[in-house]
Amino acid sequence: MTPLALAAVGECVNEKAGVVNIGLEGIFMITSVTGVWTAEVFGNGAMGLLGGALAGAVLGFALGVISVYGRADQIIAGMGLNIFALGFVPFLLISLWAFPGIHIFPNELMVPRWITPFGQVSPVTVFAVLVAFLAHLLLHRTVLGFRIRAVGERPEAVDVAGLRVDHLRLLTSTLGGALAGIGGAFLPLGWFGAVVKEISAGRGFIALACVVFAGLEPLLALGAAMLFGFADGFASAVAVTPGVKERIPFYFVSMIPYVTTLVVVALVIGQRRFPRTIGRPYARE
Amino acid sequence: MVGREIVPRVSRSSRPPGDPVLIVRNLQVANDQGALAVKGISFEVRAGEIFGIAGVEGNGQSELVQALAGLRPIRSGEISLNGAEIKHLTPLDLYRLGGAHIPEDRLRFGLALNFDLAENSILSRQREPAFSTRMGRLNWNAILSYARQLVERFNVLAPGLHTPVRSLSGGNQQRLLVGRELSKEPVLVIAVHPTRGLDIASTVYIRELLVQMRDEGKGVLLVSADLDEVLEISDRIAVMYEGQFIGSGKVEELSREEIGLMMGGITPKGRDESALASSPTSD
Amino acid sequence: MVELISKVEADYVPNLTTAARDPDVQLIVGVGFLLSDALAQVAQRFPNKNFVGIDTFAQSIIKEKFPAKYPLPNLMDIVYEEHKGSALVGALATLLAAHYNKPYIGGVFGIEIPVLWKFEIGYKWGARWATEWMFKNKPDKAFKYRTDFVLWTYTGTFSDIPKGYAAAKAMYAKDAVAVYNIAGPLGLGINQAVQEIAKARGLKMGPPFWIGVDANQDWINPGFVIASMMKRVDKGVYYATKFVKDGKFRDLVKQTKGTLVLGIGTKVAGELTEGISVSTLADLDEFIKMGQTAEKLTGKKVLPAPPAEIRAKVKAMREAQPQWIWAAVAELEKKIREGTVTVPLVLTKPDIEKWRKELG
Amino acid sequence: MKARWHLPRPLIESLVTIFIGLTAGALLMGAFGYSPLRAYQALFIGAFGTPADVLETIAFATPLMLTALTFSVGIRAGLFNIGAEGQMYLGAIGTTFVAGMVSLPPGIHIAAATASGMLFGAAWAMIPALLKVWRGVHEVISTIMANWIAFHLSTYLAINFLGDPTRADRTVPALPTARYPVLTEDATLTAVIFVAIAFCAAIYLYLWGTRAGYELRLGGENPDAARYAGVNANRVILLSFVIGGLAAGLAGASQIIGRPPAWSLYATLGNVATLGFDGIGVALVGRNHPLGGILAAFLFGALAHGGRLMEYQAGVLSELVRALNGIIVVTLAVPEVWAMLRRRRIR
Repeated sequence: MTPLALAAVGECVNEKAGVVNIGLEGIFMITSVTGVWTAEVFGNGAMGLLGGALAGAVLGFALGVISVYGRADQIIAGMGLNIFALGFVPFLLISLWAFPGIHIFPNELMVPRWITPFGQVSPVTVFAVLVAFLAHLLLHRTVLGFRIRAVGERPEAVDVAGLRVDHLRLLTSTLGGALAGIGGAFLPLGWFGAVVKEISAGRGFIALACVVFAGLEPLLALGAAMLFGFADGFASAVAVTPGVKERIPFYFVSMIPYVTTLVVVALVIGQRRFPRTIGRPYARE
Repeated sequence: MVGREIVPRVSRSSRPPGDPVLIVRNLQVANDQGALAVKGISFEVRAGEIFGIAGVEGNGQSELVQALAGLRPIRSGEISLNGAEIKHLTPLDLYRLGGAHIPEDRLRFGLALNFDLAENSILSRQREPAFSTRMGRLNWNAILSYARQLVERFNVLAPGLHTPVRSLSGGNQQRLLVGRELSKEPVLVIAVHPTRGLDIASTVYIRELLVQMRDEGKGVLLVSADLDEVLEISDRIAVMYEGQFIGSGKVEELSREEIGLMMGGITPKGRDESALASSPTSD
Repeated sequence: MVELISKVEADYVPNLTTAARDPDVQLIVGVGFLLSDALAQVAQRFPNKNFVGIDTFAQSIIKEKFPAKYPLPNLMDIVYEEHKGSALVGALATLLAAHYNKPYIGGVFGIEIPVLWKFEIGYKWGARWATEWMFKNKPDKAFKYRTDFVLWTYTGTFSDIPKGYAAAKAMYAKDAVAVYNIAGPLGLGINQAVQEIAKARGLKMGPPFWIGVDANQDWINPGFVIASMMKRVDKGVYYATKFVKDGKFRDLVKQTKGTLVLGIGTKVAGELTEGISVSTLADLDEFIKMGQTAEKLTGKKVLPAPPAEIRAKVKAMREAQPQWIWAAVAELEKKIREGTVTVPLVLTKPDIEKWRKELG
Repeated sequence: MKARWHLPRPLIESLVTIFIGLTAGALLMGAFGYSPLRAYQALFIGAFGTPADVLETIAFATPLMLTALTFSVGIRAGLFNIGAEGQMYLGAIGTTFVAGMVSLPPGIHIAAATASGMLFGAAWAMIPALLKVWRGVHEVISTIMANWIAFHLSTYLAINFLGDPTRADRTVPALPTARYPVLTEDATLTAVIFVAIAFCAAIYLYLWGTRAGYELRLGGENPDAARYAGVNANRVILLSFVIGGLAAGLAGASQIIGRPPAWSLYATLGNVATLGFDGIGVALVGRNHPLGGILAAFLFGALAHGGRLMEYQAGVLSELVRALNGIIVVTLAVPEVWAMLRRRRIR
């Protein structure tokens, strides 16, 4: 749920500014590797999260430049990033660690968890919740947030007002990339204990679904991430219950998160409104 | 507008108008945000006349025309086109009943920029038997010869029929579009800002074409933000303000200043609206 | 040795062809049952090269399609008796459950492809054998085998580690004493679940345990991996290379009809050639040595802790379990080796249905 | 007659992006200590070194031109149909069923198995299509979710209904009457390539030669103009998904009854997986044109087939080829690159 929430919240802010990043899946994949690599270099899991954030920011910035100055088709550029990651990550795994498909890093590099009366909580999870609230405040209570929303709705007005449309959009896409990067690094360092080549298994796209579900509201996105996290966990819990698996083949249980996504998005979509210029580059007339 | 060049006036004959080809009663249309943009408008356009709607842009003209062209749903009211009552108008209904539509934004509605000239020449006419068979095959020979004909008849300057419309000048794009619409043999022509952004030659040419249509006995509904244009070629004029007709009358009866004031929402004479639904007897 | 990793399984023919065309190559090894068709085809086209498939059944394809050529002289399938190894760890887990008074044992599987049925039924069969053994030898601990005794689930993935974590977590929540990993990297997810419990309860050693598969995975989390069901692919490759070097390859193909079975007590030409076992401390040492070599080669840290520490922890864990458990597992292994018991080998749908009815 | 299609510029643009992709790949290889020169040399020899390699390259191109068509037709209609992957899985299932479980006379059997795959693909494409029509769900999300669902569904069907009782790893093989003839012993190329090319050509004729095709392209080119022209937007959505699904289904069929040695679907779907995603890059390099897609598919087929020799001789993981694919896609998404190029040329 944590990576979903981080990526979805970042993408909410990004899409508010009118930029769509379909490449979250690719960012997850690449930053999971860079995160582990940094963690190993510094011998510290938290540094790994930073390494993920940095790589994510670079990727987000690059996509931002392509979208803003290159006037790229953002969906195609994002898909390109996903395809790139699909090939680049296995290449990276074998180039960095000389082992195909998987790399297990030393256990002490795992980001430690806090033990609370309710169970163990990763600081990153707490951070993700915090980020959602901060993003909400940013968008709705600050001047910068107002500008970000304005850039998505009326870039021409923002432009006339003497603000830089390009800078604002670069800012949000870099920020979105960085958050997704923390999520990507969290996958191995806070959760899996290893990097595998298909590490994100569609989570980047589920994060996008959370964004749609949330109608670009960070707090709702957080809720959506929890819901999908729950659907995922629920699927696994159902799968092991004796008596259930004999009747419902596990294949159908495995579909639960994806079917949930489809159904939920189909149900709420009519009530969601998206910024006027979403996905479209801004060109001064 | 500043620095406007003088456009030569279009000459026209005067002829009594015929039967109404378009009757609109109490039409209400909402805008994209769901607010009422056209607040109960009634009027007629008769064969052989140009009915001009003047007004500052954004007073509901776009919504009105889109409703008449079947591009926007009608909230309430009635439309009768060429004798047929239509509740849920679609673009195809409009064409089927003899309507032609020169849309306000040619780049948005009227043309597909990356399609070539020939393909654009049948846009909205693609279903006509002349251009596609019953099985749905496009008849390229017919399309090309028709496009060639359009190019010649309406003086469209283009390197070839396979040139993407994107690379034509604005004037030539509009000539192609207007030519395509007028060659539909319509009974009603809806023309919105037909000469906006065009060079003088094209402007004059297109106004002449509209007048020619009128003279051939077709009804023309002209919507334009260019007051000169409305005054120059219309027979009757209505001024639209905040979704309603604030005033109307025959072109001879209205002064330029009067219309200018009405466009600003001021009705000097407090004209009643009965003139709008003019029946032949009220002349 | 050059290794070619196929990304699309349909690439196999061209992949093998690429290797076979290299004049310096004498032996081409393909790993994975999906290579069977490709091996059968390419081996015929390059009669001068030797081909080995791990987990394949290329010769049976030859037998079916080109009976005149069977067995192809330059092709050897190497197959493993994973069901037997799975039976051993199934028994081990069950005995642990009896010792610690736990209600369940677990198994986390990958995508439900029939190959995994071997593991599944082997594991459950071993569990049942252990319950029967206890009635005879350890009546105070004995309990009757129930069809819900083994918690098992197919996760539909061999790579999505959290699925392994979630499945294992649910099993440990039901107080399963040990969970068998039959899903490759998903073992790391199982490990996460174990670690979480260990941390919450401040444990230095299981229970809960998990059981490794294929390679020796005891070192991943010393003290919590009770053992691994080892399938020594490296040994298969080693034997094959040795046969080629000694010039015995084609003779052996003729003798074995092209299929070399590596398992428990399996022999070739009178020599013991085994490939399946439950990990021991000696195996651990061997793997630690491999890890150290890898660390030297790559300059990167591979082992989670200093070798001596890993070894000490694993040793302590093993010694903390009562001797009779290890003895019972050894007894089962001996019986399997002697052939006095037979572990069912399940590969077809009717079989799996029948056995699931019986074992749960 | 004057050419309807101005090939030179798109061709140049595609070649330039490929060059950019290869350069970026060389930089990546260099950064990780491989020799790009050796790698590309091996790649080229691997793809074109012998006549057999050329045929193998073509065999690789076969499914790619079809999954590319799925994406292209979507883009032509203004939709991002990235569901070729899942539609292809279902196509493979449909074909496997008719080819392996049903007995039919020769000739008819091939046709029926092919058609069944195409229909399954089209049926699966209806899920995102209908969600779009009914609820306005964006097709990127629905197609990707449908891909995952298709993966699990197809594995389930393959193992539980189509499994080969004697072979644990795969479904029943296609009966000999349902197999496309192998063209040469040296490569895995079969006559299915002709079907694939014919299908691409037919879709080309359909899109540019029929009213429905015209309306579909108009819908993608300018939705407002399409509305103006009386085009039913929902019809365009459904039609483009159906065509895309048929193409992807045919791609799936081609890997079952048109590709030795297995003539069946692997239980892990391993012999079809990823071909759908790879089609996206192929489509873009082919400028979303059905015929351009054929050319681009040959190029990507060469990369895929040559990649193995690159891995073998230069030690560069052949997966890198897919990373190049990604870079090429990103480059093609940026129109400003071409604007820059044009400006330079004028200067």
